[in-house]
Amino acid sequence: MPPELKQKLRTPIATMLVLLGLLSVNVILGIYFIHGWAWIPEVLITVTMILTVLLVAMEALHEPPLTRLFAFIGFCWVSILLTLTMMDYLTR
Amino acid sequence: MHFLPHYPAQLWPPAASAMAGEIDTIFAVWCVVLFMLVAPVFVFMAYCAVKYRAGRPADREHREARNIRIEMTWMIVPFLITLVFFFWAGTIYLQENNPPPNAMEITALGRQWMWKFQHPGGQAEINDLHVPVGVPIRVNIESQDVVHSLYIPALRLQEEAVPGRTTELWFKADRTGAYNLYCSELCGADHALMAGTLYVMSASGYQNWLKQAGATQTLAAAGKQLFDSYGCSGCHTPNSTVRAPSLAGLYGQVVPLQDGTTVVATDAYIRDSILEPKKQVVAGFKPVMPSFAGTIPDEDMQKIVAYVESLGGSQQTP
Amino acid sequence: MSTTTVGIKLEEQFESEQQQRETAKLGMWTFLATELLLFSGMFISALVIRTLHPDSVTAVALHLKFWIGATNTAVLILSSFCMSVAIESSRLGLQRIMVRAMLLTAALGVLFMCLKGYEYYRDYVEHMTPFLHWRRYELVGDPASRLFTDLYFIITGLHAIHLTIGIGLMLVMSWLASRAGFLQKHQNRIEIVGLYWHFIDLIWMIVFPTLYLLNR
Amino acid sequence: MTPSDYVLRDLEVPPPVIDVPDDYLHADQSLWSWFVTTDHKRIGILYLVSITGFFILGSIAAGLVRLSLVVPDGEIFTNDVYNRLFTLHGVIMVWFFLVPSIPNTLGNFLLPLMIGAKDLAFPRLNLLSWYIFMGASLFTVFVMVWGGVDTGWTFYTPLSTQYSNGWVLAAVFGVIMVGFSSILTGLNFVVTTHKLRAPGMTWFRLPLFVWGNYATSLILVLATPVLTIAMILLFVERAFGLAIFDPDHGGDPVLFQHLFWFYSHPVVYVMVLPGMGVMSELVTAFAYKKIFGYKFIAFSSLGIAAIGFFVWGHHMFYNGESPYAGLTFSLMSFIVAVPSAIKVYNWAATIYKGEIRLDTPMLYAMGWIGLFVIGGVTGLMLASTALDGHVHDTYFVVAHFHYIMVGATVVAFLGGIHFWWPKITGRMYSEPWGRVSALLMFIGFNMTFLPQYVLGYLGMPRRYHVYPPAFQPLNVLSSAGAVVLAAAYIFPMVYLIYSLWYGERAGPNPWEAKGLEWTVPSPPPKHNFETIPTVDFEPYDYPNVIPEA
Repeated sequence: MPPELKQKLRTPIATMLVLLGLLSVNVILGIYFIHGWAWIPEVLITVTMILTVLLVAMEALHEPPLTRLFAFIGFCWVSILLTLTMMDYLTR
Repeated sequence: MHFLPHYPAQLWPPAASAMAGEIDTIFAVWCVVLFMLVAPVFVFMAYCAVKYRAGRPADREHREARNIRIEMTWMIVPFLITLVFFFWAGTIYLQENNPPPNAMEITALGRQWMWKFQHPGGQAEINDLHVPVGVPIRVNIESQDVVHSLYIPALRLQEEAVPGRTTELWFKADRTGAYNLYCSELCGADHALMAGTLYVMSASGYQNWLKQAGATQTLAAAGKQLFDSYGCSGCHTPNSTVRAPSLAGLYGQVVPLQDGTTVVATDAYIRDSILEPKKQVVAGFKPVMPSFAGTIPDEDMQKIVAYVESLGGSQQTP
Repeated sequence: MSTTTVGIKLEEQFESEQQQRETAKLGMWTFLATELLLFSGMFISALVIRTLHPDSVTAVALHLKFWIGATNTAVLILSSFCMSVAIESSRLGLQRIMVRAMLLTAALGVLFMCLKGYEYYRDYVEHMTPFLHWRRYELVGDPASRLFTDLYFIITGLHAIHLTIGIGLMLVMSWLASRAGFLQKHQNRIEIVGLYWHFIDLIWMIVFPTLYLLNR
Repeated sequence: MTPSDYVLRDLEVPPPVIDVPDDYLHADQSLWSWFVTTDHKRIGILYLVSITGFFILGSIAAGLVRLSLVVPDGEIFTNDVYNRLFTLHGVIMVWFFLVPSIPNTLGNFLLPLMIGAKDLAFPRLNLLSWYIFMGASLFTVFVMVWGGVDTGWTFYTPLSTQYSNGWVLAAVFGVIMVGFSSILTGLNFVVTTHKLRAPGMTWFRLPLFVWGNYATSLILVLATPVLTIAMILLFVERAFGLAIFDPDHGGDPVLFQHLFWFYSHPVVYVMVLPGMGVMSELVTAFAYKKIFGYKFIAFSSLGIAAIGFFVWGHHMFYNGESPYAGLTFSLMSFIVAVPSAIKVYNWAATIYKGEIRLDTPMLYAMGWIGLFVIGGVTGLMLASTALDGHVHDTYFVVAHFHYIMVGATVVAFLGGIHFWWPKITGRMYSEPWGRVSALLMFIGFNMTFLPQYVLGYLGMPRRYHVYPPAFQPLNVLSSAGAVVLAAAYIFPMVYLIYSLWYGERAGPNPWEAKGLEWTVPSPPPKHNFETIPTVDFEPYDYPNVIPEA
């Protein structure tokens, strides 16, 4: 394991640990907190996990702004589909 | 074909309710706006094509490539004009979506290729709907199989019959008469035959219709419509392409079966051969008839059997 | 470790290597946006079914193997880490480490598939497979539960298909990358495959809460 | 080229012996070279040939539907055959002709030429998308002709999943596959427009056709996956009984409608946006004048693409959708009409004080503007919620979307084909015949679809095999119009193919139009530009003041 690779791997190891940590928090929430509002922290944690993978693991942070836009445009369109469909179902 | 034969060819559909009149006014004003927007475009283009034709000397000075003021005006102004229609139509849409509490309830059941309407008094009718004039009526629409859509042009209204849910449609017809009623959501082969007639009758007319409805529409007459809609007429009529035993004068006859035995055609036999056709196959015919167990509810079965029994010697083609 | 020069073969419609790299990355990101929208159609269906039939969805969620789902998520996070190792070493030209890291990623992918297969087997044993009509369905009393169970099978099935494609891609890439001179010409491809692999992990990170976690 | 200076060919003179130039058409004449080409120009022509074939097939299906509607009791075809005919017409026209029509033919051919690139970003992907398109479409057309599908192109569940006995599974599989082809093409165009522009070609120096094509590709990339998943869910529900939309198990058919229309409304903008792109080119070239309001038109393309994703609920005002959702979708539908209005008025302003040459493309362009305004405003009528209660799923809707799809997209497609024909083939079509076909199309089209507006308001539901006898006169008029329209389609096919061999040679810029594609020789060389041009001129830099002749 050459030293420059070890130096380069610092961020991937950090992301892995962060992700595993968040996962375990979610798992604990899933096991012990089965109240009505428990989904709010779980969704927040999932969103943070997604952002870490997107920005750090897939290096969207170091990409030119255009690629970053393309990384997020998919999520915007999902939110369009989500909000308007749920608006129909929730106000029916 | 059960469309109204005497439906006169005219260029404006009859309006049978106040709300229909209001929707007509929206449409009329929209047509004026359409004309206001389309005509100038055509006239302007013709004018330019003539005036600024290549080679014709014309004043082509100070031609701008952009003019924010003009562009903003013809972006905002048409939008504001059209937005009026959003609010106008929106208010009616909201009225359509909350029926008055005291409305008379009618349940409409859409099934592949027929409508079945059930009046509060229990009277049921196929495809046609008799309603009193001037009374708010709420139609609760259900579907038994695919998505249908109860559409009454004269009331300018339609509502999809979504299986698994009850959707509703309400109206207050205030002009008596007979109006067409359709299914406007594609629902299979005979989507076009799912039509019927809405009879708006005076209050008294409606009452005595209700009284007779129980009696006149004999089981046999109702059975005949069910006989068509379930597709029995597809095979069991003389001119059908499928070879199937004729039902003319069947009731009470002795029927030779495939396995050599014979059976008397009682209503139990007719009922059984509808539910399990393959059990007692008539001699000389192949067992191709599908079983209707589970698809025909027993109150319809009772009408169909009554119809088959009523088939005298010669069977008139439906 | 001979740090060989790392670069890519310029295709004729590009002006510079930089342009070719960015174009390839942009193309991959656009494709991943379409994949995200593909899966989001199912996530929204899951949400709609949950709003229409909350209790039957919870009934099904309690039948799902929560622990296998959790370990699978961890397995994919590890595989995504190995993929980062492969990418970093490919940038430094360390061919052998890169190939080993890619094989490890593929191995973790296979481990995920085995766990998934075991989970399906457990579902089969627990009569949680409504679409097998010859087998009595566990919650036959509650028809609406079928919707969520079927959606569970479709989402995890489609994700598994994508993962199999990913593993296949990874094996082919590692075989190609193990040959001499690969990194001089096609280092960019490792990054593209890496993006795809991270994305599969990202999709599973949405699948895990939607199916297993939120409805408990 | 005004008719006065059109010289009739002297037939006795033998056609000049031409040495084989090195342009993309003659570079390699073998059939094999056409099937493995990665040259965007050849793939554009491959698409042109294949979608013309599908257009003919779809038009035949439409002709038979119109024939069947001549009589009210539908004696000509049985109801099953009628349902299968309009489904065949719908699926072919939507997925195998309209979606690929302008982006995949003219877009493929012109995009690299207009932005000054040698080829698209991913040439092999471009060829792969053609093969996927051909495989999927031929398979689906065979399935729908041989087996027949009677669910309409909308495949509404539970009819398509449980009650239809047509070959729905195979057709749905075909539609999923053709969706991949659109995604790949869209992806290719988006990345090419971003990354492969010539030095100096900033976004505001791009021709507006490229803007339209870019906005279309964005929609293709962002909408098609949702169609794919809707069709996959339908496929597995019908094939393996995995109940998702199945009402017997509490599933909601309206959920399928949501997923389907989330794709299917943006896809109608995929069909019209490239037409708008072609329009900007035609109007500026034949009015010989700078475009009026370049930025407004460019951003309105993006506006339509973005807002187009917020409006799909206006197809579902009356299927039990909540009234508040209905009102929101209705409001968004009114907003999405604004960018279209800007474009139309800006083109009218471009024509004002121009140097107008009424050649065939200009006739198509002017017809386009008129028909699109009618189509657009009737669309707004449909978007007003209460009015939709009356005219939803009637012939009013059929007339509205034909005014947009035929009146706008097909007219722009024909206008674009005529305008760039000399560039694509190096030959000039015959101008008088062109004008005849443009006028004939305008007449035939209006004769076919204006009566349908009236039929729609009278309350004739769509997809009806039999209808009340009172509607027969208008239906006969519409069917007669369809015959004239068919003639207006056959004309261009004849004289355009004729011009391939007998048309006169066209120079690099027969219309004296502005744009990078007109700076290369007429059938452009294989690699478009010897040296990639640096762009320092504004788009459409027609002289501001016409020098007096």
